[in-house]
Amino acid sequence: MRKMLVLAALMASVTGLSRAARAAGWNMPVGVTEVSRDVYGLHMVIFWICVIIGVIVFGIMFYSLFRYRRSKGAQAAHFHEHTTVEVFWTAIPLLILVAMAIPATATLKDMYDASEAELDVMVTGHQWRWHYHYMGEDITFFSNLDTPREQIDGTAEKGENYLLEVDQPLVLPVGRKVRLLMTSSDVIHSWWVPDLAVKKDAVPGFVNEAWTRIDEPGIYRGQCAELCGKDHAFMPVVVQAMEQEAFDTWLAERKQEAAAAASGVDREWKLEELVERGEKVYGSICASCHQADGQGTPPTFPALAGNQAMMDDLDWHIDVVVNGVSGSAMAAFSGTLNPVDLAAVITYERNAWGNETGDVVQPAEIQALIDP
Amino acid sequence: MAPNLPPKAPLEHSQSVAGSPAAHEEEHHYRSGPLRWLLTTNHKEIGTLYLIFSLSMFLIGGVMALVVRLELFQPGLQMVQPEFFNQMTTMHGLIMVFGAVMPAFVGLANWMVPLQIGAPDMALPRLNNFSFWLLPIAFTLLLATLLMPGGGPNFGWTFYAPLSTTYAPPSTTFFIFALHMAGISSILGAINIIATILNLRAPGMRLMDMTLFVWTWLITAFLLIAVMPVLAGVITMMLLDINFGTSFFNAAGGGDPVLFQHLFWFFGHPEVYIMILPAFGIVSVIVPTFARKRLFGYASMVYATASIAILSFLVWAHHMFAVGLPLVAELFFMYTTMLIAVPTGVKVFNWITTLFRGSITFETPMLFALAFIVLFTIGGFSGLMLAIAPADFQYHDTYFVVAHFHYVLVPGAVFSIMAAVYYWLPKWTGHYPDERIGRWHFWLSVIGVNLLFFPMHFAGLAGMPRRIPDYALQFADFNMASSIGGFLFGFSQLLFVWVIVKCVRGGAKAPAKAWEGASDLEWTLPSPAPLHTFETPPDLRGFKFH
Amino acid sequence: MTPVQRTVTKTLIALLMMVGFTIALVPLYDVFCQITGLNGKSASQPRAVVSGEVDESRYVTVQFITRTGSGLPWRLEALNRQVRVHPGQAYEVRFAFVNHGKTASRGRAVPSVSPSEASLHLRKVTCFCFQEQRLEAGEKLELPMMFQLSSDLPEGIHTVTLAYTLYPVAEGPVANNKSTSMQGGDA
Amino acid sequence: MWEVVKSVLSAFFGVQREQRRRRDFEQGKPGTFIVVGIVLAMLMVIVVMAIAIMAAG
Repeated sequence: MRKMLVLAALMASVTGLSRAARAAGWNMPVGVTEVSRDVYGLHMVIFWICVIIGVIVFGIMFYSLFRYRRSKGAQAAHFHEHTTVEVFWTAIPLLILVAMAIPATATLKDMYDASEAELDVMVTGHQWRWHYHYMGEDITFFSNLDTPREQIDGTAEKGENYLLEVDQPLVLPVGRKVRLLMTSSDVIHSWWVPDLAVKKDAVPGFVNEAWTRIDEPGIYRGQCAELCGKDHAFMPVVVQAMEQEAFDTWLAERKQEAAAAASGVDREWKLEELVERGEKVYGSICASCHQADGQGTPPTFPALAGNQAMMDDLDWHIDVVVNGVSGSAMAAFSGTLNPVDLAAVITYERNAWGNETGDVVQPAEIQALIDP
Repeated sequence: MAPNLPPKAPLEHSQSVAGSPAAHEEEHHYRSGPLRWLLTTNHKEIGTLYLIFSLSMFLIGGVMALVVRLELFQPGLQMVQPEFFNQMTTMHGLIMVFGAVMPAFVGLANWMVPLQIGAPDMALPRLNNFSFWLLPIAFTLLLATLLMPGGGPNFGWTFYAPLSTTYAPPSTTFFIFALHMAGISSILGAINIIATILNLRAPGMRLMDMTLFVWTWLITAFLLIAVMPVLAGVITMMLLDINFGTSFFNAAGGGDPVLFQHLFWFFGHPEVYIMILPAFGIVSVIVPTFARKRLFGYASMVYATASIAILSFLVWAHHMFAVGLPLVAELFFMYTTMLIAVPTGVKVFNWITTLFRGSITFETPMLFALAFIVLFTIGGFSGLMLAIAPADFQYHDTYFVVAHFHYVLVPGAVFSIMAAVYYWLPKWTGHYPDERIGRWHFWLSVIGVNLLFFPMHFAGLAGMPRRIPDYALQFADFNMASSIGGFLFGFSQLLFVWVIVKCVRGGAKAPAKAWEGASDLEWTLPSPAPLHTFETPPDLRGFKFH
Repeated sequence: MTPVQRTVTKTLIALLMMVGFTIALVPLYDVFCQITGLNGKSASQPRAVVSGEVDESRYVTVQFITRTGSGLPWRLEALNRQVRVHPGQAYEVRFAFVNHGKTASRGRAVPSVSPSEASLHLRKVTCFCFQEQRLEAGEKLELPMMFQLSSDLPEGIHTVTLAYTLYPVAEGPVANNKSTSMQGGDA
Repeated sequence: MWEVVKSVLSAFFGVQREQRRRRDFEQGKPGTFIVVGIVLAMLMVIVVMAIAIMAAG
């Protein structure tokens, strides 16, 4: 009875301890999906197994170090072999491992079963932002880091979600199985949200899949987990989970917005309008490599300010932005930006930082180019 | 205890040494100055060169780590830009793995393998000289890439394609050449060690009479022969992809970036054991000495080492659980990885049982060896956690992994090297290392290393990815603690340098058998060991091994 | 030969074997991928339709995703974005290639199948991905892709995603080496 | 032969009795042990693979 009490007290203090550790942000989050809870469970089980083995092994070790000090007159014994003991300490870990492997296998199988998903989202890694495509809904957008440069450089106070905030989060409905198809347009990235226990590499040329079913509405933050170059630290993942109705409303709004953003392809745009819009696009898409001042970081990212080759050859400039450059970090933006944004950013680049070409690229021209 | 000296000189022993070492050693016997060190074929001098080289690389790589820790002291970008930060993490990893830890073990092998098996020198002395001198050239080239346009390698020490091919800086070709040279050096070193151990053992010494340091090195050498060609192959493919338009790792040309990771880790996982098996050997030699008791389960230790070596070829994809392997592959690699914990556990149990009912003293080498056992085991525990594939999705590529492998490599491999240096310094210099400074070095290192790496576990679990120059605010406390620990650990290594310099210059005279409980063959030689030892092999019939 | 030379010779032979093994690993990996479906690679050669039983008791959704890599002014569009098929049933879908560039160029669509286990059970009878395409400036080309999911497709798979990424094929002799001699299976 | 297999198996787990080891090293040929070791290692791979395939269902 007393043993039971001691055991119960021990258990209580242990769970209390792990809860405290979690609350303080010292432990893995339990997360908001069934899978993430399973993973957390596995993590804690294997952790406590390690702790128990550690206490026993280090206990014996420190006891020996203390008890058999020569300064206390210890005389060395002469044994150096004991088959029974050796078999015993080989067999016990083996059994523990087998016991551990069984639940781990079950959870892994669960994680791999992406069948019967109700929503498919294509996730594409770019240097250094994520792009989301709601398949079947024709909604696509980039998700860029939203932390101001001043906070990173230390000239402004850092916000609560420093480096973990984006301009447009991935919005998902709760309670529905969502399949995430991962790929990349350049190097290998890895899409990770700890609260969902989803981490999957985005490999260029290949498609990986993962899935999640979020239980609670909320905002869940993660980061790119695979070194992908200079701004690897600056491409967070933010998932906003909302109730089905709210999600449907969001979806409808998104579609309207997309239509509005793409509208005006046919009309004639003024230089100032395009430059104004282009500056925004440039800031969120291009500035991470070519820098806000257009100076780039040669030799990897060429300067745009004062780039004579670019200013002289309008067609080439358009081609590079629209179709990208093979084997370089310059991606093709024809599939990810609408014609208005493309025209705007090209016009901006030709008229900013002293690049006074006065060229105006009309969205209609780009539209004609992409869809002849 | 002592072998029956002088020996009854079986002639075939000295004849078996290629090209009779006595003959060509004479030619440089009278040489002095730098040329002597450039052309030396003596295993002790080459061993010393390796160790000095390794120490300087350890310090250079350490400075790079301090740059990283300095930047990570606080959130925000203060000291360096991300481009340079990535070069620092990459170079730190490459230099520590290929420039510090591996050459240190080769240096120890050069010094101690012939002394522990009663051989006059390494089997291939001239090759030995060549394989050493490749290293300074390789690492000068590697360091020089930092000054090239576009900077040095910035894609992590694992250099995953296509970041290291299509998107790499122009200096990558030089990085590949440098790595090729370091690889050739390792292969030649391994061939030499195998030839020495298999052929130059003194008469009467059977394989199962060898010390565990020699045993673990023999197995390590075979691992090197097996996997270094794979590394050479994979970097050659990178070279072709970058400069000759092939597409091994480029999806655009029909290649596969994941192939790179399979090849790299097929080399990389055995490489991990290359860096830890000799450490097992060192600890298995030091612990019995200061416990004054025979090593428990010698045969088990040898078998466990061989077992780990074999299993190390079957676990590579546990580094790639998140890459999108099919379920069956994930399960296979999860099971094999869990299996490898068993022989590793056996080793730890054996060391502890050796301590049990011993007669223990705590000289500096013993302190480092004991810290090794505890801290390496902690690294082993986190390794076991990482083996659980579903949980690995959360740990993978976070600071939890950084904590894991640093626990295995710093208080693991590096502490074992320090233990070995303290242990054998009396034999090398004839003086005991200063015990007081040694203890300061030990305690500051232990405190520093734990303060440095333990908080990384928490940072990783809380969600901090590795290889980032800037991080979210909830990781700030962990990183500040780590950085303080990093500086403490880093600067306490100056004490190590001081102890060594002091010991070379003088100190308490050491007798032939410098440690009371030591029983291996090297302790039958005078301290310091003369330049030429065992020129006529000792007769070991009747010698009491381990 | 002295014992040392013998040992060194043996070690060198082992070393050479490992070098050979490393070289063999690249083609072996491709073979391995195709046998196990690792990485979602599908066969690079056309295969014949197996006329067997069509499993009419269940439907599998097959999705088609098209993407364009950088450096090629093309667009690839799946004219049937999603089809529902019975395992065992042969089916034809159509894709449109458009070159909106001002010059002729060559490209290749690299396929990937998800989940990767499904690639073992996917038989492509005709596919534009088996060879590179050449399009004149402004040319539009419609190409068929005929496939069959074998009836032994695992029960658990309800959706198969086929992704095609367009990559440019550079003009000139180097490019030819690239896609033919250096790579065994080009996925 | 059975003795060799037993020795190699116990080696896989890193457990070996001094007596048996002495006998192996005095009587056995290294070649047999290496061959048996390789065969058993392959067998182990196959067994683990089979378990994985079964578990994956």
